[in-house]
Amino acid sequence: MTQFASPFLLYLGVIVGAVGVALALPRRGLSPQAIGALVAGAGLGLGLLALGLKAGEHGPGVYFYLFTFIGLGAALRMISHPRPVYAALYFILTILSSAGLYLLLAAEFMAFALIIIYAGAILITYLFVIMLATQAPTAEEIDVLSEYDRYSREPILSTIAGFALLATLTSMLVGGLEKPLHRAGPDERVASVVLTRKVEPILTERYGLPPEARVVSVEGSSATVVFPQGWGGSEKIQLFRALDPGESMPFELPEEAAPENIEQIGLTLVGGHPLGLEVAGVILLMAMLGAIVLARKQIQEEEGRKMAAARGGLTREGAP
Amino acid sequence: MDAIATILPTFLAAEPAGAHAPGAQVGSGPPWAILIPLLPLLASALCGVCAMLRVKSKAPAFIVVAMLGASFLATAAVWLQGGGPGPMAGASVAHGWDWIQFAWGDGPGQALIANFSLYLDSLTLLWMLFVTGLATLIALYASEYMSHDVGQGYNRFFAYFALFVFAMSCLVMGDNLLMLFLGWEGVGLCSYLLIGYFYKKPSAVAAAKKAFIVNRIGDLGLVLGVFTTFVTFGTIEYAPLFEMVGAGVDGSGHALHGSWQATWIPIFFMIGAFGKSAQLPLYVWLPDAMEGPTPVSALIHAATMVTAGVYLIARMYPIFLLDDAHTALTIVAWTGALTALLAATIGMAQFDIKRIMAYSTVSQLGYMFAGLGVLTTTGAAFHVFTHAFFKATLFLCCGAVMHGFAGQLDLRKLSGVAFMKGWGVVGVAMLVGCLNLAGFPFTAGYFSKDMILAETFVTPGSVIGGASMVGWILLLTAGLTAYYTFRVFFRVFVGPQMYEPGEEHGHAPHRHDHGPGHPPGHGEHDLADARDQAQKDEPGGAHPHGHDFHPHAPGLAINAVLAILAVASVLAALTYFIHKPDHGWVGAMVHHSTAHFGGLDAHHGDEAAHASHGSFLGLDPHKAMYYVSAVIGMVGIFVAWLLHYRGRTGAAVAPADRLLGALGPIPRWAQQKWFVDELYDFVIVKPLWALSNVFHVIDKLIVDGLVNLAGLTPRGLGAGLRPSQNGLLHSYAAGMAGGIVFILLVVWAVS
Amino acid sequence: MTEKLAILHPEIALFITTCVVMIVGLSRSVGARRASAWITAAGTLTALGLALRSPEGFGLLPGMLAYAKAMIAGVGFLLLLVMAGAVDRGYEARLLRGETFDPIRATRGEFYAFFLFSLMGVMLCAGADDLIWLFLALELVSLPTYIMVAISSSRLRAQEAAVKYFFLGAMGAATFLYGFALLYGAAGTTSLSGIATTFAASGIGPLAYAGLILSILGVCFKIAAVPMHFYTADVYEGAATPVSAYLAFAPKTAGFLALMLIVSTVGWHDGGLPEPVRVTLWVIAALTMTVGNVLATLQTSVKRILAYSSVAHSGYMLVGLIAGPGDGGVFQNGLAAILFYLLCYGVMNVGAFAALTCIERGQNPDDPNDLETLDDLKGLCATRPLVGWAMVLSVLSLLGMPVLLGFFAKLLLFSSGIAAGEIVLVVVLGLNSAIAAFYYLRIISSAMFETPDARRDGGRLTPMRGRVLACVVSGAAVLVLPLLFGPLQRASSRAVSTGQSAAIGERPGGTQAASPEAGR
Amino acid sequence: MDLATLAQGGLLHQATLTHYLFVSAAMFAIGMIGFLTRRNLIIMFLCTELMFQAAGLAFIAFGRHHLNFSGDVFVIFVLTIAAAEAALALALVVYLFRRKETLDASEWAELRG
Repeated sequence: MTQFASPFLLYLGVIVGAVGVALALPRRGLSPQAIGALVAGAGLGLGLLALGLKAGEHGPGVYFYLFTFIGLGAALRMISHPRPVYAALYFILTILSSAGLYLLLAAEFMAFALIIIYAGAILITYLFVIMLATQAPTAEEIDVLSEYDRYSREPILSTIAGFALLATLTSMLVGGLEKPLHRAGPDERVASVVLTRKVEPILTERYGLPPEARVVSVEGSSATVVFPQGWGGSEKIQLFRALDPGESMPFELPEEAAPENIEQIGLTLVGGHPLGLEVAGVILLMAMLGAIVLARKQIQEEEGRKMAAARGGLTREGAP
Repeated sequence: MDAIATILPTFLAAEPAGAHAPGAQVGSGPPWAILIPLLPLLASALCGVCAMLRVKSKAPAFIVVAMLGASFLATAAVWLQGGGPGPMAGASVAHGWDWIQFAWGDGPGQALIANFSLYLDSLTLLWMLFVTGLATLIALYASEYMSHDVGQGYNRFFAYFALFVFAMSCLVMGDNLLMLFLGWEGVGLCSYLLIGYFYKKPSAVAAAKKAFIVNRIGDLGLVLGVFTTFVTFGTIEYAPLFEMVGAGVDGSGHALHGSWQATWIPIFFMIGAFGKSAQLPLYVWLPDAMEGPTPVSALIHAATMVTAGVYLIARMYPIFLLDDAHTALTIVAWTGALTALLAATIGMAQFDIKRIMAYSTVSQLGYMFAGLGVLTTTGAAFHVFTHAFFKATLFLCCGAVMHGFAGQLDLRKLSGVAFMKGWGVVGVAMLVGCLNLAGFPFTAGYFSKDMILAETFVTPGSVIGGASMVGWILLLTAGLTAYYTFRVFFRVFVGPQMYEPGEEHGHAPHRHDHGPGHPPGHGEHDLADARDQAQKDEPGGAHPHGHDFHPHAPGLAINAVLAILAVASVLAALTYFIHKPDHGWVGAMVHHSTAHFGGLDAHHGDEAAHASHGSFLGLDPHKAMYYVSAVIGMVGIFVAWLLHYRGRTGAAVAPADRLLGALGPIPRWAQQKWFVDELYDFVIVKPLWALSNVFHVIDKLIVDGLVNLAGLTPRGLGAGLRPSQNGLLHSYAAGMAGGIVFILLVVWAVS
Repeated sequence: MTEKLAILHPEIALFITTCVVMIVGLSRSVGARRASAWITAAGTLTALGLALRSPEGFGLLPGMLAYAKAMIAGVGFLLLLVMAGAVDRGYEARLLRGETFDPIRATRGEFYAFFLFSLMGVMLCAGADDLIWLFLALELVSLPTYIMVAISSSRLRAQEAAVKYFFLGAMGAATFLYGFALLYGAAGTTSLSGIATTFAASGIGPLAYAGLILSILGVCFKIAAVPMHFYTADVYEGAATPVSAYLAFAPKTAGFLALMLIVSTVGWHDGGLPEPVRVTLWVIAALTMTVGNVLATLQTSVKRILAYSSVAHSGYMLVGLIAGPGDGGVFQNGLAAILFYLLCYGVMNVGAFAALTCIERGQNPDDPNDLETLDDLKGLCATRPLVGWAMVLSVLSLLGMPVLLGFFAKLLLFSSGIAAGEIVLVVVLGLNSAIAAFYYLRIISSAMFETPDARRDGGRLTPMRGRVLACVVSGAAVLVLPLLFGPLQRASSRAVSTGQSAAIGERPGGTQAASPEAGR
Repeated sequence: MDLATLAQGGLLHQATLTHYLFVSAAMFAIGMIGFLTRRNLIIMFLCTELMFQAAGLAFIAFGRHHLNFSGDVFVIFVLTIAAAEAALALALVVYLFRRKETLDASEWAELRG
């Protein structure tokens, strides 16, 4: 653990953070939320300092710190804000800064997917429901805050539990990285598929690979090319004539051949987890059905009442 | 079908039993033999389905009859395939599926193997032939007999009935002692359920409870026997077991002769057999078991289940012979003889004909045990075989009478039944049964009883202590048997025609054996009228028959079954003349099984040697017994004729009654079953009760306190934990979070 | 892809049935809507047939498919018998009478669809070879059950149960998801066998342990093990009894399959599990048994007793998980013991819960009360012998009475625990079995020996035959299945036999290193 | 440096990874604290979403460290499940709100013991 963090600072940061969060949660009586937020921020700073000091040149850039502070700060505000709508909006902020962190981690696709799906779709649903399920403001009280939203329940105990979890978890996480992790490396299959498709046009352009030829695999800096049977060539393609079908040909791989993020994800997703996709589809279907079953009540009940009332009325009127 | 085709190999795959290869001389039998037990099980399940669907027809009876018939045919097929109609050569094991296989080491005796496999030899087949055959016939009989219960308990009855046959075939056919035990408990359970079949009647429930408790004592013996066998031999499978017993060594190769196991294993098994086969002192449950429906009495409590004890001893005979002093066998012989005598004397004084038959069963079982004790497994098995037929006949006749006369079983209230319209078949069948039971010359019962009687005098007293004394007791009993048998016959079936309906006539809630409603067609008696009459009826008071009651003559199914059984009882005698050197067909079957004994068998080898081993008043016992027992039987019948037929004018009045005064209180004591129940009450129940009162105080003070403490600890802990379940979502979440932290901390601390 | 489809035939059958049921359930005709239960039954049985023919799968326990899926479909069918009509009782009648349309109750087709979805999820757990798959399967198990609880009854307490179940379940899901993230981080792959290979090759670090422990704890929610057990009693009590029966089997089975797969990645090498994992499971097992049993002793509601006993049974089964496959012998194979126990528990549990649903009382025939408290059970054997005895048999079997099914199941757990050297834990198991007698015997004595309270409504037999059938079939199975002990035990130990070679055989130098020593 | 590494813009050092993991763990802890302290059902569920997000961040960081995309793919599925769960949870909340006119989780505490 000492390799990547100074334990003292880290635990101090956790404790300070815990105090800050405990203070930041709304309570009856004195509730110094702003001070709490500052203290919690200091705790986070200490924690990051504990890591950053040991990281030296490997430390993350300034954007990491920016997104972290915004993200965790928004998360803290989310759990302490008495108004559900604001809480949800702060959660969106957390999501946005998470997306920023994703970007720093070179996961562009996931960053944008996160924003579109989470911030754009799921959270908006939340907002709808919050608005639907909150008491409508009355004339006297325009600004109704429910009792249960205004105050936290057992803030201190909960904070202790949460930060104890954080402390143990962090110890294990940081300690777990002490020994170099087994680095799994890219999925060879995926890289190969991407490259064969990318290398083909490059070869065609540079070496005049005929369109009939197919690159079947790329390894390091050599590609295996397969020619169709009975293929005769012109002068320009002389280079390949010497090669027998299935033979490898060394070539210089240009940088733009590198697979793009979205290609990699797509291939990993479809190539590696096709059944996961199916199951996810089933789950979504089930969720849709479930949401319908649970939420369809009100409208139809009213119609049912109307229908019943209408039927009753009709019979009453129709009866002599 | 595909699914079934897949299930079968998945679950029933008859993989070679890895841990144990059956002994070389025990081949593998036909795998379809497994159908013999499984068909009744299937029938039972189907009856359960019928019960579910509330079937209100006789469908369950037909299912059971069909399945049991198929089971009988399968038994016969196994027999014929194995060399029938004679005995099978040697034994074979039909492997059903691996059942229990525990191994805690590789050495011998470190594995408990009990497969669901069948041990097929001629002893097994002998038993199974009459078990399945009689069960089929009796199920057919019951289909009519129980018809008043259609739509109520009918489904249940046949489900239990078929389940009984399954359990019985497990008992008889299992190739290991665990399967025997399974069957043993299974038949006990079915017997319990069927005795208590009329569970709304307190006496039936009490009888079921009595049977249950008394049988548990016997079962304790059996469990000890199985356990000791396993500890001694390291196996409970017959094939390797008999191999070792044959060599006279235990599981680790030490010689067994003279060891404590050689004495005690037989004694344990013997106790088990006494419980199941109603021998002294554990016989008390059997007469009470007559509370069950009569077909049950016929099948379970006369023909099959109660002979399980005989089977157990016969099956384990090699182990019984290991003991050079023959302790267990001597006890068996004496217990058998005394049981036979005691039960016969009680039977003489009873008035309930079904109870008489029950005591007679106990008495005849005593004969069988005496036979086993004096080293004639053949005689015992032969008597089991003949007894199964004629006793089933007798019970079913009693059942027919009971069915027809609204539960009337008192022999003082019935007379001349055989000559009433529609009762001819019953009368003839009854006569055949009585002649057999009385040992009338050339009946099956005569031959089988003779064989046992003769052997008592053949077997030297040096081998089985007091064997000839046993013989004399049994001879006396034979006379008594003939007397009480024909006492029933002369009083109930012949003589002036007279009857008085039983208490079921109108007593709807108090059904004895026989449900409240009579079958449709007998709706002529008005229920209210009948109840009125029943109120006037004093129990025991002699009333002329009259009112609206008409006896209800047996129908086709009952008559057919009685006819078949009567014929079979007669024909059973013929088996004595097949395979004559082996003392008949049954003897041949027994001799080709493990019940055939090697060491002491020399004197059974040739007829010439017999005379030198024992004699009956200087004569060859075998020859002498033909005459002696015939004479004794005739005398018994004659006495019965004298006392119960000659000059009898009514049902209740017989010359015997005049004689009773001369005998003083003895007949009354006999009628009170020699006060054995009271004796048990006094010797066992009362002291136990007193003791239990003493213990109760101790119990209250100390044990209860301890138990309460033991019970309080979890309750206290629970009360401590209960606040955690306060119903609040947040508390639960906090508990979960705290738990996660706790476990992470524990692990962090450990690693 | 196609080779993976081959192992998914039962799931595909279930999914097709689901689609059909969803469509049929929308039909205008009452008769067609009524058919949905039959269609569901047919689909479940088809899945059972297909499951028995499952080929070997992939991943760590590839031999498990046939046994596990057949068990799931089989017990699922029994549960379906109990559940059929649980939701839509009386609704159709009321609709026909022209009373208010109550959409929350008009859920015939949907209810069966949720059941099938959930069952599908349990089956998918058995074939999981990847963390993603496992995650999706576990979610597919639970999400429908949340709705099933909510719609199982129109009473408020069903909704309360749904809230607790859903929200705590989401927290549990988040926990194991985080655990999965750390596992992925430690191994660099989501494939379970890949993780096992990595662990075997380069050891297991604290990161991996954190991941394992969080995953195990998260999945503990599904099996209702301490510390994730809090919801159990409330949810089982609040949900309609048939749904409680389902909750006691399906998520538990899914959870144990998942746990077996997760724990297989570290494997049971020479000295058993790696110490941190062993300690985790040990603590959880001991606490689970004890907490479940002691809380059950205080209850008066049979449903709560069964709920806490369900907690305790999870604790028993964890002993098998700690023991692991041993050296492959049937006597020592803890994983086989778990698979066998799950089957037995499924059957006994259906018997006990179904008996509660067989008798109805209360004024409202549309939404009657099931048997609930111990007092309700009084004299059940006398008044309703069939139901009563089936219940008594099931409960005796749950108690582990010799010669009944539960005895054999527990015997295997005991023996595997002893073989693995977990003597203390086995003693705890024994003590807990004794404590369990306290409350099980209370149920039995209520049903058998006490006389029914004359003032109480005696109740009437449910018009739904399926429940009685399920009850009686389970009661009979408890008696008859011991006869098939050998084949079932062999099937269960075959189911995990190949997994053992995969988990242990891939250990570098494992067997090779041992052989020269053996030679010397 | 091979192409796949290039595609992700260089190696992610363990020291950097610890930072991301710390943030993810903190997010998880805050989510849990929120779940424990808030009584509004909707916010409670938002907190579980936050915990899911924490896992997502860990997945992405690990994926970057290992230079493969299984982590990213896992996050796609996490998003899917989160959406499905949210749909169900919100439907349930609406349903419950209709029955009791409150979103207070402590109101649902009839079953206990």
